[in-house]
Amino acid sequence: MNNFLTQEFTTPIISYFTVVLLLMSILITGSNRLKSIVKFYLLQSSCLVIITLIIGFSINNPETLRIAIITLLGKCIVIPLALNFVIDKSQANKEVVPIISPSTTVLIASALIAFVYGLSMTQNFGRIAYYPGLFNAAISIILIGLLIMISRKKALTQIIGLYVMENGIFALTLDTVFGMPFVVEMGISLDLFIGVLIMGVWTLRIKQSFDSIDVSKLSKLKG
Amino acid sequence: MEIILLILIPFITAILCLLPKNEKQFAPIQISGSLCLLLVVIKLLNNVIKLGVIKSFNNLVYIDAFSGLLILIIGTVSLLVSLYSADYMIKSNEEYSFPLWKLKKFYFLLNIFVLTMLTVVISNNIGLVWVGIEVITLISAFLVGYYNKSTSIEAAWKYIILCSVGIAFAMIGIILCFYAAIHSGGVESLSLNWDYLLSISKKFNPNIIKLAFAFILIGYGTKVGLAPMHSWLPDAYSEAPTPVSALLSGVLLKCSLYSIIRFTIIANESIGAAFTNNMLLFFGMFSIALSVPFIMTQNQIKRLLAYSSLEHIGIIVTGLGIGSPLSIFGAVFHMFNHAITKTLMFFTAGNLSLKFQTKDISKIKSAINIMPFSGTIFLIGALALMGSPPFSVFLSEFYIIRAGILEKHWVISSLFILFSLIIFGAIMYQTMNMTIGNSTEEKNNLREEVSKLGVLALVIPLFIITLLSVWIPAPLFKLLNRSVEIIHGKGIL
Amino acid sequence: MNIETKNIILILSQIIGLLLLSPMVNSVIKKMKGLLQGRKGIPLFQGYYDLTKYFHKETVISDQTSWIFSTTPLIVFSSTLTAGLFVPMFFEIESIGMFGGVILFVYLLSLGRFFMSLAAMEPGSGFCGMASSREMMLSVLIEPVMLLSLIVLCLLSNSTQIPTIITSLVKHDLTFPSISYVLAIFALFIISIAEIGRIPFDNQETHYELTMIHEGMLLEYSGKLLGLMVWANWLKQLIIISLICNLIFPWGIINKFTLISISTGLAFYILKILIISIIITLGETVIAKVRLFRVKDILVTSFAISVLALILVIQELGRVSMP
Amino acid sequence: MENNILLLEFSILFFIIGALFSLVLGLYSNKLGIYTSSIFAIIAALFSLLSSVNVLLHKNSFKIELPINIPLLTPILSVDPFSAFFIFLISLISISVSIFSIGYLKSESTKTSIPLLVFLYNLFLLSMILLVSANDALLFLIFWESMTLISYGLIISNTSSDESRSAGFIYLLMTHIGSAFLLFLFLIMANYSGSFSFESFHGVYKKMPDNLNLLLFIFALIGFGTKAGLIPLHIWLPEAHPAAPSHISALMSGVMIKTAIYGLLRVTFEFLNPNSYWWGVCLLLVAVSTALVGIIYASQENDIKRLLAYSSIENIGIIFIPISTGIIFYSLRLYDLAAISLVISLFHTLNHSIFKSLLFMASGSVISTTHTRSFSKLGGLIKKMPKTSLFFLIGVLAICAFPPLNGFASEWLIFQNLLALFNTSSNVIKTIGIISASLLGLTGAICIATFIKLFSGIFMAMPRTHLVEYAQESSKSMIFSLFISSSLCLLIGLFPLFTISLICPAASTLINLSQVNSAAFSNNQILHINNTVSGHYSPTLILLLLLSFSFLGFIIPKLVNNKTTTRKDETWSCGISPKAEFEYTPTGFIQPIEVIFSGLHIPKDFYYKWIYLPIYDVLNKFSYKVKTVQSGVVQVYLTYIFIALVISIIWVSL
Repeated sequence: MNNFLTQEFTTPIISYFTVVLLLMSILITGSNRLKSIVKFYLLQSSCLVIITLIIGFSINNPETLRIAIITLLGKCIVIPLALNFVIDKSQANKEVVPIISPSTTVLIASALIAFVYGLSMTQNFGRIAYYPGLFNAAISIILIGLLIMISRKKALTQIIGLYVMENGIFALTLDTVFGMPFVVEMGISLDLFIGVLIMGVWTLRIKQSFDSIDVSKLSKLKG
Repeated sequence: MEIILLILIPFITAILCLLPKNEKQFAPIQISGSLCLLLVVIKLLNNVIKLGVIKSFNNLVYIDAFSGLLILIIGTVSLLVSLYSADYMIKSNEEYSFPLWKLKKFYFLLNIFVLTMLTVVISNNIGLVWVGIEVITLISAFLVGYYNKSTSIEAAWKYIILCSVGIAFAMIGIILCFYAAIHSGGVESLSLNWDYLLSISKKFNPNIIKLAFAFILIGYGTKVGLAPMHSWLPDAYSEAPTPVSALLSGVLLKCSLYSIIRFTIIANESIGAAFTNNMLLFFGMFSIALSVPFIMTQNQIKRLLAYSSLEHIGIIVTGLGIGSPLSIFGAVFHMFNHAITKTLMFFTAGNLSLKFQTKDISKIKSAINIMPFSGTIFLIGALALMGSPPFSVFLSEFYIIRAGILEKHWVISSLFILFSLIIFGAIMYQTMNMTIGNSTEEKNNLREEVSKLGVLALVIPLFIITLLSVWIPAPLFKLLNRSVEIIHGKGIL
Repeated sequence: MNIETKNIILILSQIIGLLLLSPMVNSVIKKMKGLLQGRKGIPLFQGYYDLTKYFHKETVISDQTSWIFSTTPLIVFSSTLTAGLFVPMFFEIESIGMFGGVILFVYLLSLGRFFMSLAAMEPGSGFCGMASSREMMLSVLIEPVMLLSLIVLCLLSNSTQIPTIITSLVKHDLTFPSISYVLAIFALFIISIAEIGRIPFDNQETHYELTMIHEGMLLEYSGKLLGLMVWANWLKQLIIISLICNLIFPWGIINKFTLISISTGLAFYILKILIISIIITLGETVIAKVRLFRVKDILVTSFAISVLALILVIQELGRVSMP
Repeated sequence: MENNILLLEFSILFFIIGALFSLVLGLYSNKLGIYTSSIFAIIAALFSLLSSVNVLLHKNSFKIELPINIPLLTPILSVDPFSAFFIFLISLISISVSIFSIGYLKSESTKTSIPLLVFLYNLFLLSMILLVSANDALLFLIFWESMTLISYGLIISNTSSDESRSAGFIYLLMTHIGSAFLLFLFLIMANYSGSFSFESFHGVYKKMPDNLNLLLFIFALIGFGTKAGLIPLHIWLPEAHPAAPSHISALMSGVMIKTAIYGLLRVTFEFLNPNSYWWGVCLLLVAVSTALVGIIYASQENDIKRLLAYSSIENIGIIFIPISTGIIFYSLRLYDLAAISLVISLFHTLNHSIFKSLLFMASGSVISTTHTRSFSKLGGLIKKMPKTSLFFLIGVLAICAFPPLNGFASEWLIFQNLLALFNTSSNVIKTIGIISASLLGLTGAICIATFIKLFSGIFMAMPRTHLVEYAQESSKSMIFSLFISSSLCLLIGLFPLFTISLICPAASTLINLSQVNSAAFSNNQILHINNTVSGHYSPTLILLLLLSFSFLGFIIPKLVNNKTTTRKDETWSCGISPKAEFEYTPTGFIQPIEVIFSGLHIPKDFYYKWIYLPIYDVLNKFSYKVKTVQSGVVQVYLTYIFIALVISIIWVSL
């Protein structure tokens, strides 16, 4: 199939999905229930997969399919499953009192997005990307991920925050250097999996020794 | 050949460490393993010094003098650690009344830990380096949480979370770098190889490289423990079993630093040294400065050492930031010295806190009378660590200051001396409170204080740092000088 | 006769002169005091009677004491006498220049004082201890001032030899007497009174232990040891007096020895001594002994005076440029 | 020449061997360790003594290369007459101290761990000898620090006492502050000279901007002054000396603090070229006040070793007086006079080393037999330990500068030196010079009172406590070493010119004159200084007179009547049989002087309370404030990372 996905054709589609990506991360910041957070994460990942496919075919990169599949497996199946498993194990579904209330977090998140877009306009880092919108979105998603980790108390939410960051990074790779060399891809996704497992283990350990996964209890070591 | 062995030996040791039937059997396996490792390392270094650079496994492995130095550090420290833990881990296991499999787990993870660090320093692919460091984090987290107390779990958790975030940032840096590479006409398949990047780095887009460097510095800086990303460091060090703390501060820091430096070299090639130097200087001095108040008011022996590690990392980074051959020589030399000295300190501190059943400084009294050997060496080690001759730390710090003044960094050098004076005072005060003074407890004789291996573990590093203060052996000097050439372009000679 | 023998003769005669004259001078002062107070006063040779009496008496010393206690009188005696050689009576000895100047003079006196108060600590009697502690306090105040005032005089004549000072005062090319010189002498005079332990600083005749300073230190001495101590004290008194008088009236120091010159010199010398002792006596009769800690104020004042003198000296000599 | 090199190498070797052997044998048996270390030390010291004397006599100099291999460092020992003088001093003192330590350590062996002590002892001596002959700034620093550390080890050698802990800490901290300044000094000089070897430092001031050498001089003053114990940097001295074993305090006060003099003189005169007499004037003020304050503090002490420590501070002040006059003369280009002043200061350095070590050793033997340092608890020891008391008295006479002992010789010269300031043209210098002369006199007077207090307190009258009962005369070796030192006091006092002729080449190399005209000091064997307010002093003659006159005083009563009897009876104390309670206590003895100086007297802990403590407090408060940053909440830590990231991104985009 000779390339019908021209830049003109793909740009709008990509930008739609970009918006979805941003939206998902904002929703994650906004919501309280872990399960729903996981769902949003799932959605975000899956539209990352789609973006992968589109971009991949548009610059007809041979590795597209492989990357897409790995991502699908990792981000849309294994991680959400594992997270859900841990959530069930630790019977902790609701983020009770976050450090920063969801609404404020949302505001901050949008402020961040504004900041990033502004910065990229002045410095136009966007220049380096195929799709400037996606690039900016990626950066903002990374920051939002960090924001989530900062604003929440539950161990799990923090893990999810970390994965949102990973998504951001993934988006970044898509947009700048499509598909890094195979080894790295493998390595990265590998320790995403290891990561999630280990995180799960630690969450459970926290659960059993603090009988809750509320991280704010973990503040004995100071000074 | 050596390279394969280098990877193989720790692996095999790790496997063997799963076999033993009683706790006495770990020591011989572990020690012999790390001895062989050290031998291989020496052989390898010999080649490195002869050939200059070793590349193999179609450019997957790249060993030059600088990685050689790191390998040497890893080999030496891991040997010391094995010597020490032979005695210590048994005692502490008794203290916590852990089952045997805990020990197995410990030794297994220990070897894997070493293994990963080795892969990090010998691999040519910055992506692989990244993966390696991530893996190290995940493994060492288990070692940090070994005792399974609430505090140790907390420490481990913070360690994982913070470091993973840092690593994520590092990833961004790598991506940007890769991008820069392929957009300045680099071949994709090679564009993560360090040597290749270096060769084409002239053509990079400076803005992107700057951004990438910032991300890398923050990212790996978290792992290194540069202020203000250092927050996990004292917790992890204080909660981990002593041998692990020694490895963490002695080696792991250096490995992460190694990857920063590798990247700095590329950045310097493409955008000139000024930018990177300023950033390094800033973070270095900030780390030193931040360590001062915590050391002054510290009341826990291992946290004290942890913060002193923060200071020393600051010193090394400052040395790199000053950016003259001499200062860089000081920095790399300091990497080695700090590794050895800090290991020594952690060991002695471990002995003390095991004897007194507490990490609380105010509860440790008159150690030098109660356990003459460890107490004395603890005092001497503190002096050495604070950089007073005739110990090698003095030399490396001296070179850095000398370079600083030579490069007209008046303020930085003065602050440097001022801070190190305050820290000297604080740490010596704490140390003397712990070691000297009249005691209520009865003396116990040298025999039951430490085993022969324990003695070795303390005497060898002391000997090394004392020797290095008067006589730097030619091979080591070659190694250091070469690494300076690699980092700065020209050596001090 | 050659210079050596001449010097030796002169030195010997100085020694003998000091030894013989010192008891006399003391009793002269006492005599005059007695007359002034309307008593008959003591006979002029009382001093010699006392000494012979001391030398005949049995010596009783405390059983707490050691060799230091019993050798102290000798040391005090000899150090005082040695110091005495530096101060010309009425003839100058060239070779004295070889001995040492004012600094040595002061330090020899303080050597005597050191041993006196050390020995006073030995018997462990409260009175002696108190006395020696007070003596030390006095000496702490005296020494710097004495040095300073003497040094000022040295500067005037650019030499630390007392004979040289005196002779150069006569043939000094400065307008003489310069004010600085007068001030220095004044300071020195006050100090000397303190040095020889007379009213208002100390009272030689008191018999009340708690007020004794010098006498207090001799409390445990008896017999010939006491005799030596007393004699040494009189020697010191004579030396200081002749220092003062020779500085105030620097004339009449002879260096060629004919019968006439010797006799005139001697007569003139005795006259000077008399004048000084009259002044001292008058002072002692009109002034009362001051409280111990008031002594400080007087001596500090004289210190200030000599500093003033120093500054003036520097001004005056500023005109006469030096290398 | 060659044999000098050989001798010095031998002595270094012997020190090292002695250290190792004594450590090993000491672990085996204390006694053996003590003997080995002392004997080796004595032999080594003799070797170095010989070589240094050779150098001083023939005014030659030599170099030795050490087996040290580290970048930036030229491992060369070079012994020129100036260093040779200090080697001479070190070896001289260490011989007698080593002899002393044989007996002393045997009596002390219960308290401290002998093997470590003897091991460090030899290393200590070695480090000092290496220090004064180091020819490279980095090498100098290394030896300087090593000396500090070893002495620190010796101070805390009694590890089970809190006193030694605090003392050791203060010592370590203060000396390190000093060393920091030295580090700066050498680094800055190296910047201009291009290397660290002392040759390259010669005349480095020519390459510097103006007045930088003043700054460097101040650095040097602080750096070396800390070690020497200039006020207000002296606070470690009175703590460290009592904590250390007595033979070590003898070495520290006798020799170690003198190495600071060495350093200061070298740096000031060879590298920095004092070019304004104000340096000298200010230093003179510092010196005089140090001497005065030091002795006032000493006078109020009731602890033997603290008293001696304070008197060391006083003497350091006195040593600095001729140094500052030297600087004044040098800056006025009167090089001969400058050289003379240096000779004088070195001469007093030597004398102080001798009698101060004598005093410390003697008090050491008193302390080790009575087990107390506060001499208001003692008394009457002169009957228990007559020999010791005799030597102690000689030491006291020397330190109080009484003719004809060595103390007076140097102090007399210092007076003459101050008078020599009158030959300069500036009125300020004249005034200050003369007034400081009289203040020196004041110092001397207080010194006399102080030492009467000390001596009478220890040795005289009745024992005040039972501690004295079990006291006994100290062992042969101790007595012998005391004898050596005190005879040195006497000999140097009687024949100062020989010593001075040894010192002259040292001073002349420093100022690099061809030679000090030692005629300046002598006028046919009589101490005398040319071209000053003239003065003469002939110790031998004075001794002769004193002896003959005391004979006179002895013979006259005999002539009058030679059959008087002498009887001992108890002290008269108003009819009651005398008790120790009736005695005048040392405190009571000094009280009047205390009262007079209550005006200009600063409380002892002033420096600690008002200079050092506030700095500490500020730091501490600040630290506790900062400490809250590490709050233990992981989210906060994440925020830090976030902030750092944002900042650096902004930095990048700037």
